[in-house]
Amino acid sequence: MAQRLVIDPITRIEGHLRIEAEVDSRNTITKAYSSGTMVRGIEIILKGRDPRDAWAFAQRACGVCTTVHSFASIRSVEDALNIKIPKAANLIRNLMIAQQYVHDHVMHFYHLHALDWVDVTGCLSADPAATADIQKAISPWPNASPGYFSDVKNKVKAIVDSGQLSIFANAYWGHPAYKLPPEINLLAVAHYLEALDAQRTFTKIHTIFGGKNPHPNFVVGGVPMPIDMNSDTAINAERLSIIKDSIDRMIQFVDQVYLPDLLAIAPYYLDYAGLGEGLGNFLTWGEFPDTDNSDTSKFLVPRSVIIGRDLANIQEPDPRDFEKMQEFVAHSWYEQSVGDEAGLHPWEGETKFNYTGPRPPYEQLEVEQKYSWLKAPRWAETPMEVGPLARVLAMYAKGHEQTVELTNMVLDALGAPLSAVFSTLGRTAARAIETKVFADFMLKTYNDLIDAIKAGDTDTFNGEKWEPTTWPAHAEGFGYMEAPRGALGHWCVIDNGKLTNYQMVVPTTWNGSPRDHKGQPGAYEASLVGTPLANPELPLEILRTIHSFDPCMACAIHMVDADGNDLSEVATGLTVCID
Amino acid sequence: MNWTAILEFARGPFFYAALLIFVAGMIYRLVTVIGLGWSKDRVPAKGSKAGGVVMSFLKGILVWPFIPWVKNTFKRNPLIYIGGGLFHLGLFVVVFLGTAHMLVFKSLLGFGWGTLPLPIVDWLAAAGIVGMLILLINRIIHPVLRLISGPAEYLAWLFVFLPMITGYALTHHLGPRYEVMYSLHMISVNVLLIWIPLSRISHFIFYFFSRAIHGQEFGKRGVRV
Amino acid sequence: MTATKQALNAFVHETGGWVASQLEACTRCGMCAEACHFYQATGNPEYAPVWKVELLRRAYEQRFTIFGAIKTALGIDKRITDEDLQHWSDLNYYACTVCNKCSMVCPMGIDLGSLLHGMRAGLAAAGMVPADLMTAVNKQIEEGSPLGMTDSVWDQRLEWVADEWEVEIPRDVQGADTLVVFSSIEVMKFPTNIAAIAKILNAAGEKWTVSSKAREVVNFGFYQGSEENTKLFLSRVLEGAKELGVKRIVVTECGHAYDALRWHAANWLPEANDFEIIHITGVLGELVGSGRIRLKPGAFDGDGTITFHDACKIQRKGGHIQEPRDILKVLAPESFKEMTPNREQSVCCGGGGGVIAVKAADPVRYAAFELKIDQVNKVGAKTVVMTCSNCRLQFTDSVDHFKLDWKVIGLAQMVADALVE
Amino acid sequence: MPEETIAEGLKKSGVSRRDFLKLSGLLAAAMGLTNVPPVSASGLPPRLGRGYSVNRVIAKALETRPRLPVIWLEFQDCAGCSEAITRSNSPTLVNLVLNTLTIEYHETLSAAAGFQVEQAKQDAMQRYAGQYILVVEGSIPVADDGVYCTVGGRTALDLLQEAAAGAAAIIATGNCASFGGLPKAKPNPTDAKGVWELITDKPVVNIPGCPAIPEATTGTIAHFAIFGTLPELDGLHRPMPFYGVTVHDRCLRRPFYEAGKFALSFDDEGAKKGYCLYKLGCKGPTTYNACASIRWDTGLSFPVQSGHPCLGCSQPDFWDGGGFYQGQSAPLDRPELAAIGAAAAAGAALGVGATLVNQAKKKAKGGE
Repeated sequence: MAQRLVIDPITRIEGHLRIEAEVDSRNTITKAYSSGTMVRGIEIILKGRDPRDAWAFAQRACGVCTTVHSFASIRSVEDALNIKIPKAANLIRNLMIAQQYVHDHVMHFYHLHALDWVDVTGCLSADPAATADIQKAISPWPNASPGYFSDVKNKVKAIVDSGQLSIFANAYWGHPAYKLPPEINLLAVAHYLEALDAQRTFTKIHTIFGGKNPHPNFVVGGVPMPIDMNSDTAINAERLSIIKDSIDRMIQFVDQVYLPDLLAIAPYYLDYAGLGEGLGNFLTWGEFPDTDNSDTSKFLVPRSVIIGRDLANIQEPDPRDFEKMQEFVAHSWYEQSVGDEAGLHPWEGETKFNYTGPRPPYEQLEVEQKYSWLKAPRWAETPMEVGPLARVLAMYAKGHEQTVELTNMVLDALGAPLSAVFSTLGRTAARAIETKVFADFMLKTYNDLIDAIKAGDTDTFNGEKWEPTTWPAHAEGFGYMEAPRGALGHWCVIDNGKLTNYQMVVPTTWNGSPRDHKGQPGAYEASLVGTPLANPELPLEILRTIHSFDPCMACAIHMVDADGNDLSEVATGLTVCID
Repeated sequence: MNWTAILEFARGPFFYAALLIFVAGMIYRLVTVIGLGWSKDRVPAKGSKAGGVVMSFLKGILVWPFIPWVKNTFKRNPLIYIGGGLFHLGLFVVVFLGTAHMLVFKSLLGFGWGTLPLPIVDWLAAAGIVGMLILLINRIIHPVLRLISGPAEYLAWLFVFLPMITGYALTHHLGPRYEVMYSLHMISVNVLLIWIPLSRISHFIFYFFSRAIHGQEFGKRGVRV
Repeated sequence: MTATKQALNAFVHETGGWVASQLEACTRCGMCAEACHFYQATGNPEYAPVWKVELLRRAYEQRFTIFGAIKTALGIDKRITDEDLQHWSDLNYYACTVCNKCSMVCPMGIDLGSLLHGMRAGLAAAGMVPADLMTAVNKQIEEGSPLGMTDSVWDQRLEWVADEWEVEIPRDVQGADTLVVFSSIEVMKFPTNIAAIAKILNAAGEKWTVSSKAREVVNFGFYQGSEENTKLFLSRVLEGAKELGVKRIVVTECGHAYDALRWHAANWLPEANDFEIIHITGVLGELVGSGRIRLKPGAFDGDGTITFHDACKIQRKGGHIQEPRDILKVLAPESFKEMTPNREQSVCCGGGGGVIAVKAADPVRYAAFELKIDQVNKVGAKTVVMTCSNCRLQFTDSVDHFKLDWKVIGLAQMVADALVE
Repeated sequence: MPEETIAEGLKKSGVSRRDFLKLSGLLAAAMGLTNVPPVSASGLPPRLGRGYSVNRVIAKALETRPRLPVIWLEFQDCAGCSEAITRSNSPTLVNLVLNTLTIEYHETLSAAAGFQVEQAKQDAMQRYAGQYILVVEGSIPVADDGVYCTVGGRTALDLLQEAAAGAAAIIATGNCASFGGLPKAKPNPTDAKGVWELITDKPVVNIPGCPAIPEATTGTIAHFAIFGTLPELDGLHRPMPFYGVTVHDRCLRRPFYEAGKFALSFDDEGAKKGYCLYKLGCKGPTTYNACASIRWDTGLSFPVQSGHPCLGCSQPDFWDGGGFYQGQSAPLDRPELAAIGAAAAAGAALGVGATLVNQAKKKAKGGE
């Protein structure tokens, strides 16, 4: 008899996501259901607002990928009102986006994902001198002395000895699926702590241009902060120097810590190069516009749709295509005026709550009916995976030189074929590859900005269409953003200066979507199917795959059998998710 | 209930309601006054009625307020001219050329205009307040004004004075916390808005009637206004 | 009907949008008081024009505004009583010449004169008019003239004037161009004026006449504030004019009569528009300006300073401001000097509006005249010229009262004296 | 078993006495005890530091108190406040988590998960009954029996009430937990509420902001850890050290406000010269927060410094506090033309009615 595992909460992006999975007698997952259990109705709240204000509301959809919704929002409004932003503003925005990637991915790798692979207590038997030798061999990173690693080891030991493990308590330590040698564990734990401190210095670009982080400030038509080399309250040489220093630190960390660590850890988990693939369909809206937001031909990350792993036939999706870009609510707690089976393009999208699930407290959802606050977005009625893997595939297929080189380098180092990227490990590697690409792009963008300033190109705001009196009576806009977690799109409709519809299709609605009108599962649901669990009471395998999508969540997994009884008292390995 | 909530109420629904009451009230006043009937003047004119109206407005708005001392009544009661002049000057400048108030109009009308630097507005606001105090003193000590002033006159004075003094305190961060003062300011503004159609403060609308009548009468008879 | 009710009826009738909008415009600033010669002379705050129209305002607010109705119902607003009417009757008939100076200083431009007239309408309807004034009104109704100028008296006086000054005064000439209507003040007290005007018109070759029917231009109904009586007296003049088929009516040196006939008659009696109505001052200006009569330049120079008194009804309310000055510049280029203030800003003589007809008002009337004395003394004039016989009556009476050594003279008389034949 | 004091805990985790005093100084600074200058963190022997005596008090407090238990719940949140905490500068999260606090439950921090973390929470609530700090992030939706936010099949309200029952104090971090925040913005589709609206029998400290300034959250927790009391609160339950004055009061652009010099548009001459952003909609004058004094990212900047008007994110209902680019003085609702028209029509209709009555009175001669 199939067991039903209930995993709740897994957050949406930052909040609350629930997964229910059916496991067969050989402990292999046969079906999985993904459900968002928290809703705020931001789309409803946005109706009737000033489009210029929308970014602030949308931004609060997520405090982790804190800029992405703002970008999608201002771009959708700029698209609707046909606003072109100045060159320098675009460069500044690209800097902010690139910083978001580096910050987010580093934190994800170390603080959300690493402990799926790294056994903290495993480092207690490590030899600090050997660890130092490994460090020196893989990277010029300065913290490489035996004494340093000895200190780290002692610190961990002190915590373990105190019996008060604090945030490290009760995890999967010692699980047989942990395969790293003690020295690599020690190396990773040391970098876990270093990354926690280093990430605080990775937000300076946001803080300088947006005033704070999380939730920096934006403005439709450009960026809020002016450039004036002779002002103490504008972008000047002092501010630029802080930015340059921050970029250098980020690049150094990626080059000397993140990438070497990935290459040091990955060889021990090559089995995950064949697990967790999921859909094989990928979507990107593209990112890093050159100067014109809408000229996709100059994007660094192309706008693309990949169907069935076919990298030879990549199409460019049109977000304005009413037939192909649709959201479905057949299994979502919403109702539509056109019936719940029909798909709606976001410009026509409706957000009307219709909760039909069990009254809380409940044990199980009615997965044959509606079971999630997430809608099910589909491209041409096909479910899509979005995220780093989609982006790296798009850049790789388009022949982006650095991406191709890095991908080949990683594959060579692991001795794996290209097909290995369609996997849990592939996602994790793709994240590291694009981090390196975007970190270098950040430096290039910084240099471009300096050149622009030298050339007198210092405008940061286009106010021609600022006043609502200059707007058309009716306008529709699409705003994109390749969020660290994947393709994000905002569709807005403006009538008489006010938003009359606003729909956000976010990466986690793609990846974490429930089934659609045809019963097709979303990416999470599909990727889990076929995953064997060594021990259902200690489902580390589920966490590794789910976290490879970077759902940005910490999950306490409640496992319940089909009768609703507790299967176990399991502490999952996912811990210390500072993010 | 906290002051932020009170402020939101005063700036939000209360202001909204006050504004609508003001609009409805003023329209009501206009309709009832006009509805009392206007008989046609069949008397042939000696001079130009239209010219008289134009002159009356030009003088009433652009000349007399700025050179009141040419009027022989100025000497007899300078306080009323000085107080009234300062008050109206301060009021107009603060209401129309003060940044904060321009932004109110901008949000209501959809367009804005340039404003004066804060220190200038500030001094004129102070002058306006002084003007109001002079007017009050004059009203109390002048025998005619004492005779013709009832509670309505003193209430009107108070309802105009409160927004001015709270506004002044607000910009100078005097007294209690900013949002408290801001709330009081907005409440007093709302009370004023509601009070205007109920009181003689509405004279700013009927001013245009009386000036026009005045100009027309004098123009008709060929007399300089 | 009680007096109060009759007054209220009249107030209600008077209060059109025209009156209401002006009552609404009042800020009660009290500035009008400073323009009022009676307030200036006495310091009595009740003489403030705004206070004189208080009952009209109260009636309007209580009748026509919700707030006023509520206040009255709650007892906050006082209802108008007979005592009030008596009190305001005193204020309006004793201490107001309806000179409209107050409207010149009102910052809102309120035409107080018309409001004050509205007050009189109410008081008249209530019968709250000073007895002296009522006697005159009744006399005018019955005898055709308030000064006892009956048909026969009129006949004799004109006869006498024609003889005395050897002028031809055409009477009841059918088809004449111009009907000249004298006031009984001139006929009875300033007959030289009649002779002077006759002389001038004859010299100009004007086809003019007087009418036995339209023999009295004075209109005590207008002083009283009674529309009915005003119309009655106006219609007598108009009928006379109609009978003779004249084209225009010339009002001689009488201020309020001119106001009533020129600026109000057409609104009550449409036939008034069949005639051109003009004041003798306008005619004089026309004749001198066009050269139809010629004057001896400087005829009045060398006899001390001459000044001109602007009458409220003829200059400020009648617009004949420039003509007297043009004439005086010919007659006395050296000795003519202006008082301050003058023209439309001039200070009232204090005797108009029927005040001079009310014995009880004498003290305030003389008090008000003291302002005029100051004005004239300031300019050092010994001769005061004017174009209104009512002003002239007030001047001659007060010159007597104050024992002044001034010469008071009508403009027409001066013109006649300086005629070059 | 006696509770381990913070000092003992620190010692075990390899923190030296000198580092410990250094930490005390940082805590003091974070708590707004401004008479403790940064020199106390300079590494001088403590007795030579100017903040010596205050440090001693704090150090003493840390030595004698057991580590403060904390339970952290997330409801309708965006994780922005948790995210912000990771950027806390003084004290840093690492310091707090490893040395000062014992975080018993945090969906994103706890190593333990699932049933075990639930059990850990239950255990902690019993073991530390009446002693633990409950930190709440995110608003609580109460519409439709709370179906809009469930964790493990239980509603947010259910979980909050359970955890609040034994809390010594409750800290609501961020505007959502404090005042309802974004979810409560009109039309408040899920009937979201702030904690203090739901829990009235316990002291609730609000640390609003979107997100809360991390030092305000950590500083408040540290205050309780050290002194065992909460800092003085304002009328909105906000701790005075961080919410005592407005952003406007401490703003670097304030002198230009006083001088009447304003930026009229982004990137205009005024903006470049650092003029006041009031005309661009800055809500600084009514916003109580420490943005302009503590600033963000180790004092690097804050929104107004970076050219954007203050959104007013530490005030209740700031989402509905007028457009973000509408002047602070602008009314919150602009009557639609239709509303103005309706008012005018109502006035006109009443006026016409009154006129009919008045005309009737005139015809009837209006007698008494």
